[in-house]
Amino acid sequence: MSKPLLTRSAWGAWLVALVVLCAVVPVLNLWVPADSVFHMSDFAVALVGKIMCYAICALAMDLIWGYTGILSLGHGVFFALGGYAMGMYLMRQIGLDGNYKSALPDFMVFLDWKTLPWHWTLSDSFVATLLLVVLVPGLVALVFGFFAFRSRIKGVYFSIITQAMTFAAMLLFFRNETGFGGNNGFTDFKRIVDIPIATTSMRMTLFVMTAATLLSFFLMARWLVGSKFGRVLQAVRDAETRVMFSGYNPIGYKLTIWVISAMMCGVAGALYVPQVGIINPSEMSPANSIEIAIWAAVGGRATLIGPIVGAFLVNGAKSWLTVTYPEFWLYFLGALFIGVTLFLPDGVVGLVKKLKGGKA
Amino acid sequence: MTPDLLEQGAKRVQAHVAALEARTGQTESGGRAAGFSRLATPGEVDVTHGRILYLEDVSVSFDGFKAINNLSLDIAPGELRCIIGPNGAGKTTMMDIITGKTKPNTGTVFFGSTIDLLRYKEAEIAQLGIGRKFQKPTVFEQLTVFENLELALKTNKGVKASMFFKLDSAQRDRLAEVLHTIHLAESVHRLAGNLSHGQKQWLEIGMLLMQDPKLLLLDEPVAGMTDEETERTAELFLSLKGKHSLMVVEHDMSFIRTISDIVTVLCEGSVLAQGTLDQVQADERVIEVYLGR
Amino acid sequence: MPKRIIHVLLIAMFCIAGRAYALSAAEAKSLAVGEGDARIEALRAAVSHADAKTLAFIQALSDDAVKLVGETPVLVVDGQGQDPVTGAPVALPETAEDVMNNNRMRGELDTALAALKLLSADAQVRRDAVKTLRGEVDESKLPLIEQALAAETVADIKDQLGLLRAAALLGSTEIAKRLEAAQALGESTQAATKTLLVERLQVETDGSVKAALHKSLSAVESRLAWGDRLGALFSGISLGSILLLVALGLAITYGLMGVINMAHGELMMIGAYATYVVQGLFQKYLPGAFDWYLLASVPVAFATSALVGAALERSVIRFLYGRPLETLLATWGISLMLMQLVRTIFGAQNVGVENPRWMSGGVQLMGNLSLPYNRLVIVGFAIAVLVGVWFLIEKTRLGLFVRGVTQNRPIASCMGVNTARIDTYAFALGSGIAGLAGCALSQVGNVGPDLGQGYIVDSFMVVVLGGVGQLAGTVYAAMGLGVLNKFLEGWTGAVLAKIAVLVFIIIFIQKRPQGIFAMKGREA
Amino acid sequence: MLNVKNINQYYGGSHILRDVSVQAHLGKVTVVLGRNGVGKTTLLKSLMGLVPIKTGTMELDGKPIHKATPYERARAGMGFVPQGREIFARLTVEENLRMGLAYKPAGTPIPPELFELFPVLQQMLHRRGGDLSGGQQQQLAIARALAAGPKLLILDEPTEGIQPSIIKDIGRVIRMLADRGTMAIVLVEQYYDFAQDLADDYVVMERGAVRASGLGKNMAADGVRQMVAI
Amino acid sequence: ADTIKVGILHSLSGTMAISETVLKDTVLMAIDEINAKGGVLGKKLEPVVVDPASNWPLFAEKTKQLLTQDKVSVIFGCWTSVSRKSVLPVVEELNGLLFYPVQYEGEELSKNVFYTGAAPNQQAIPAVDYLMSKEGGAAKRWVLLGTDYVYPRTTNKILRAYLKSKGVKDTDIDEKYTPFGHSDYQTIVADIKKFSAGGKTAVVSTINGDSNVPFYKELGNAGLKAKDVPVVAFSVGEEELRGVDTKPLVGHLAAWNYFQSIKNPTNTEFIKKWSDYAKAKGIAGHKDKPLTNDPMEATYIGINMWKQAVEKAKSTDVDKVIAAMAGQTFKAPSGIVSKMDEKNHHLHKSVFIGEIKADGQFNVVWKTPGPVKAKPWSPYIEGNDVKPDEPVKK
Ligand SMILES: Nc1ncnc2c1ncn2[C@@H]1O[C@H](COP(=O)(O)OP(=O)(O)OP(=O)(O)O)[C@@H](O)[C@H]1O
Ligand SMILES: Nc1ncnc2c1ncn2[C@@H]1O[C@H](COP(=O)(O)OP(=O)(O)OP(=O)(O)O)[C@@H](O)[C@H]1O
Ligand SMILES: NC(N)=O
Ligand SMILES: [Mg+2]
Ligand SMILES: [Mg+2]
Repeated sequence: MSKPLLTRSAWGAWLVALVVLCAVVPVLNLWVPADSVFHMSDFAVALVGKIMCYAICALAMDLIWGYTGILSLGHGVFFALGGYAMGMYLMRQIGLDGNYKSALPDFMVFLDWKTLPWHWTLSDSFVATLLLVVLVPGLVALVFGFFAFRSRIKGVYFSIITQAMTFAAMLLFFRNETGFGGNNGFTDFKRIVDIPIATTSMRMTLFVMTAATLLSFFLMARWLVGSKFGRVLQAVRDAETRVMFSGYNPIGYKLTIWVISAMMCGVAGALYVPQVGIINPSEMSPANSIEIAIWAAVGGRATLIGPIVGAFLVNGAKSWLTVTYPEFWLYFLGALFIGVTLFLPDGVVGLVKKLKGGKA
Repeated sequence: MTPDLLEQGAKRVQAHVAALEARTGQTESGGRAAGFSRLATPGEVDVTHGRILYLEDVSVSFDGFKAINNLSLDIAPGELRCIIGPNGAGKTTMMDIITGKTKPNTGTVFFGSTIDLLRYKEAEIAQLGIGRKFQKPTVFEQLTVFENLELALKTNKGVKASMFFKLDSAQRDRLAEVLHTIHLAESVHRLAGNLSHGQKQWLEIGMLLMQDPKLLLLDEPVAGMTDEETERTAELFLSLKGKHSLMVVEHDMSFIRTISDIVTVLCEGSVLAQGTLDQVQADERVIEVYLGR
Repeated sequence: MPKRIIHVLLIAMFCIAGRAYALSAAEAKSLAVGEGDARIEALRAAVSHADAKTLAFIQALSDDAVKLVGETPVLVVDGQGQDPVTGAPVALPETAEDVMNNNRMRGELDTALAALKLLSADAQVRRDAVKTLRGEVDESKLPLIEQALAAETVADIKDQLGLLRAAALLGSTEIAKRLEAAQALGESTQAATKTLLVERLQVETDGSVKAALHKSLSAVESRLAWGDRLGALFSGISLGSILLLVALGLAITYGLMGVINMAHGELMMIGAYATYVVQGLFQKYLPGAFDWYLLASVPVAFATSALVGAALERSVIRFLYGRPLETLLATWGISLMLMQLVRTIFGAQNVGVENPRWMSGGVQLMGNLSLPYNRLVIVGFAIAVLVGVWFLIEKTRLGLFVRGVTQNRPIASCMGVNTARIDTYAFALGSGIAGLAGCALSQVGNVGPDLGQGYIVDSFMVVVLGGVGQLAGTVYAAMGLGVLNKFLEGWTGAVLAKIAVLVFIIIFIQKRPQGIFAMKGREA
Repeated sequence: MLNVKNINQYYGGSHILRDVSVQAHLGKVTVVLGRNGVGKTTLLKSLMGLVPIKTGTMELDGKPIHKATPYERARAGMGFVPQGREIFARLTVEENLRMGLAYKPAGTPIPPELFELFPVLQQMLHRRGGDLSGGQQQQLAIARALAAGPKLLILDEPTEGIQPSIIKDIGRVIRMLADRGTMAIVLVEQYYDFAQDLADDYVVMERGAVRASGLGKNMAADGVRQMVAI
Repeated sequence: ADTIKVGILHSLSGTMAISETVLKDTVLMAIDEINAKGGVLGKKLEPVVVDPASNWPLFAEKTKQLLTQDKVSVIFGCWTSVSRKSVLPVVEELNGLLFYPVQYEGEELSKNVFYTGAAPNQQAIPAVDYLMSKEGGAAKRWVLLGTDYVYPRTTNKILRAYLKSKGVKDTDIDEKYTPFGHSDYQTIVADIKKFSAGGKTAVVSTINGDSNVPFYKELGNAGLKAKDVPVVAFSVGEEELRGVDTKPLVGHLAAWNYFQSIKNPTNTEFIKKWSDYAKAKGIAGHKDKPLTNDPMEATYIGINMWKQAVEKAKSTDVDKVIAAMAGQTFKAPSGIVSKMDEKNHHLHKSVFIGEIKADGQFNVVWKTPGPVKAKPWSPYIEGNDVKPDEPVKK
């Protein structure tokens, strides 16, 4: 009865997405002349790149919320931790090119710091940074999740303590003493692996990497939820006691998916920061974490593809409406959320399925 | 060092080892390594004392209300034990205690003679080989019947194992067999949430069968079943008897009659009477509190 | 304002009448125009021989009721110009400028007035005057203080005057007087005394006086420390009562009904804006009763938010029962829209809501512990709302139905309960209470479109920490967090205190995974 | 009294009730039998208006009720004991009973005979419903439905999980209530002997349709026991 | 194109909307005014309004969009420093032009940005000087109170160094921070009260927008009078006081480069223009009670100077406009002829100290004798002495 990872047509769609994102977009952006209708502007590339990072978060949220039934209001923190890990590296890459021509990041100089604080030790190594990007969110999630799941904290109690964590983390990072640049965070990046960052080709490289990451995370998630592991997760969501009495230790399962989900967000954050050029504690604001859940809900929970669609839909709408209706866009966005819940209980993807099902 | 010195040393060592060996053979446990009891093999239930489940002086109270009161009870391997008793006697609570859902205030609960159940958590207890059917049927509503059974299947239940799990053909056969037993072969791809009450009861029993536990705790398994299905359940339980130990809580006396050897009557948290069904049915106190006239 | 002038005149008649000097035009000018130093010198000189007119003029200066026409000061009485010396009416041209009094000048004016008021016939005026003079005295005021001390009959004022005298003597050139003063000041309960003693200590040369100063200082300090502790406790309770108010409505909409109501904050905001609107109406139509606008706005805030809540329930929420996570999404949308709606109607900026006069000031419990009326009122209000909610939920049929319906909607309906109506009532009630919270918040904080955003996280924390659906838990959680926060804040500063409280919540939930008042029992 | 004609009901796409017609009369117990999953519960839920029916009519005392909401039906005099007890877990026993009186005027006392019937409820009056044992909850559910004195009492497997002596009591109560002649009773039951003892009329369902119906006293003769077996 | 596009990048939603919305309207008003006089270089200005929604990365994204999609010639925008920091790399990379109208902490100088708000030496230091003077109350002890973010931290760092240079001991300085959105100032105010028992104390407040109302309400509650413990604020203007009952606050201070209450013909005209505009456009809040404030003035100066520079350069080309900006002058509503520094992209500004009046306006009690040149690199921060006073090529 084992299901294939993807059906044939889904593989087809996946491949098309891969080709479009990793080959067509670069061509349209880099080689099609700017005045051609087929040209894809840098701005559009940056926008799509950013939204793909969000989509990774939404996908991660789907694993933990959609499939396991654990609503995290703390995914923004994992995202930001990944982002900060990358940001520290990017700050170090500025080298002596900062305002103060110091090896220390500028904000440290003007706050009178004389040496790098201990937690910056590994930040000059790219390899270490790549590790930190997954390990730091992973470790935070592991410790937090271990205690929470062990204490059988469930439902909204879990959601609320993740929110408390989020809020505490945000305040902590706001403090200048914490050593992450306070509320300004990190900006003005110059290089990544010694290659200038503000070039079209570097941007495209980041874009393609993000696309590849999103698509492979999608496959990984498919595989996870398609395995018995995934079914245990859904069983945990439905009847955790029964899971225990069937001989599974739910803690291990919850913890595993929780950590995986956190790490995915960390990776998303790390890809996000060089593309948008700033990371600061407002990424950890409770509202941001809630938004991730909203993308997942809009697209359709427990569908994997839904949250990705949701991330694109909501953020696309936001980007578009803040320009076309700067004073009214919140009405549209609010109406979208209400409309989706009232009329599309299974999200946008649910609607598509229904329409398809109706025809068949 | 000279060769003879070496030799002397070797002899000393030999003597020492021999002395040690001689001593270990004289322990109370008949020469087994540990001096106090038999070697406990993890995951193995030691039933050499003839008891698979053993409760002694267990009490539990909720906000001052004694739901279980100095309860002592034991069950032999392969036995099918029926438990009856008035509503609120503490039958479900007793199962809660055995399966780790409720921690008693006092008392001891042993699985076999070596496993102190009070030290384990629910999932561990289940893996030790105790399966349970709840009074209110609990199945995974958002999963299909097939998936419900697959999850219950006795196998390595670790995270990694689950990720890479594939049904082998023996397991597949077993699954088909159970599906047949519980009459849900036609509903195999329906969501469990959409089953009727009785169907859920069956599915839950099926999950227990898949789990293949040493001891099955069944809380009102035939509630809401037709008489005919009740009979089939009785057959099923009788066929399990011997290979498994069963503890069945029921209020359906005809069902109890079909399956029972020994019946234990629980009342106000402790054992009121015990014996064959006829014996307990004749007991005035049982008639008074439970059967009615 | 005129009342005060009359009052001053009375004082003047009683006490200072008969002094020979009268206010001259030159004097008036020197008081009103020129460099600060010169004006202050003129003021000090004037105090020593003030007559009724001088006093009235000083009072007018302090009340900003003097304008300059060119270089000539003119009294403004009921919008009309008046010559300060002759009392004759004078023209008040458009171009007349205000006399500029900065803080320093205002302080001097107040001190001067207070010194003169020490001799008032009204004990309360004298008491206030002594209060004003605390920390402002020097030897130049000594004669006045001694005169007042000699005439004083009311015990507490006399004690205070004694301390005032001691304070004035502390700068004396005679060691004996300083010693006496230093000893006397040990009795004080005022923070201002501490300042005095500290300042004196820095310049004091005499050993024995120094020792006395030290002794008095530590006596005063230990007295003050108690005030500080109680003050921190009160701030904690006050913060707790605010947390309670913001959480109570949520305890219904979320705790009982299970709606993850992200628009809760916006319902509070609506209550606050309703208060603002009522304030505006009073300003416009009932200026005489302005001080009572807040009482009127309590029911209005409740009704407005309750109506909005009812409308939301009827149009959106009711389709989402049993799908709590969907309510999160929909109410988030509602919250965005409500905020923007308020921006569209009232503008993006904050609006001003004033404290009514009876809510300003406070009761002085100790020298350094005064409990502001507006905080006290809010504590009382929170208790009243709590009792009301408790009664409604636990003791009335409506409450029973609400609890029944929220637990099992279809079955409640089979019992004959009109569940749709109960749902609407319950949600409206929760929303209305949010409105009440908004009304209270308007008295201590911002009223702006994102008023609610600042409280939404806190209110959920309180409800959840208390145990969802547990009213008593909500109370404990609110008070506990309030007091904990305030004690930590005194110790670690606001930022770390907030972080510590959040960490505390995380750890606490580990110990009690269902909140303080965990739903005990098997079906938890 | 109750007249149900040709109702059809669907869950999503699946046709559950097919042209079901049932009657119940004052003073009579109508027993509905059938194997698991044939649609008995669904039928009762349709009667209460908890699930919508697609076609068909229902009349209570000659008035159509199939368009009424559940609470209107309750107010019209229908009392319901659902399968699986469905008591209000976080309300006390007393409050559960008071919910049963919801449409009576405020202050209506809980009928004392309920406590005579189910003494355990008196003992546990202030305990939370969810903490009761399964059988105690079932008793509570029955008492709750009786509290308001309905004209039509609908019971879905009321003996499930109840100790024999109380089953006997419940049987007596049902008989007594019916014999008073002021109440019609619809009883879904798996416990055949219990059902046969009580039945004035019977209905056997199979796959969502009525397979047979008749007088209770003819049940044995009609071979109803065989019908509910395979 | 037949129009010149002007980007407006102010938050219209989210936490900063409270402050920023009015700046959007100020730009729109100025654009109307310029267009009414025939536009610039014979072309009308066309505003492109976007809402970065108080979301810092969105500021960068919108900037990119304005510059590359809409191809605006100039952007007026940002309030918080972090939004500016977010935008900075984008305007530098795409060689855009940003006018930033808010007082800030300095420590920055970009070729592509013109800073029309105050640097610390144009606001903070004069304010402290005043409070130390006899007229200001001769404060000896200092509470530096701010919201925990970079602007207050940096400003306080500068102030601490400055106070030290004036002989103030560390024990006489109490630095305190509150989290963003902090709304309960009971403890802080009690602490200030306690601290002030140790000698004449002044409070320097860099509390951010939204927290000011609860802070001032608490001050009023606690009966801390301005004559005892004056509070001087750098982020509280007419707009912020709109939400406060000012009666208990009379005498507390603010330091700005502009107050609505300043009397001169230019300001009278400016206020009238704004009132008329607010009424005509029905701007909520302002149509009933029009208020002007320092960032509005800075915005207004900025757009007018930009217009003059474009006309001087006869082009909207960014480099040419930047060059033409040097030394631009404009008759500012504050009453001076404001000059853009030849080199450092900051305005020369007069500093005013105002005391709060009962009507929510400010009473100017002190001002600098003339315009002060900005020092974006504060000399009180180590290493800044060697910084060039002009943008360096990157
Ligand atoms: N968490 C609890 N809080 C309070 N009382 C409880 C709790 N759990 C069980 N009880 C009480 O303990 C007693 C025993 O309950 P239990 O469910 O074990 O009975 P039972 O024998 O299974 O009855 P039944 O046959 O009706 O299922 C009952 O009176 C019940 O009300
Ligand atoms: N919510 C639902 N959605 C879809 N199908 C359902 C739903 N509820 C019940 N069913 C199906 O409808 C059929 C009838 O169910 P119902 O509960 O009425 O059976 P029943 O006769 O009461 O059985 P039992 O004796 O087991 O209680 C069953 O096949 C069941 O699987
Ligand atoms: N630059 C400011 N005030 O944040
Ligand atoms: Mg039981
Ligand atoms: Mg049924």
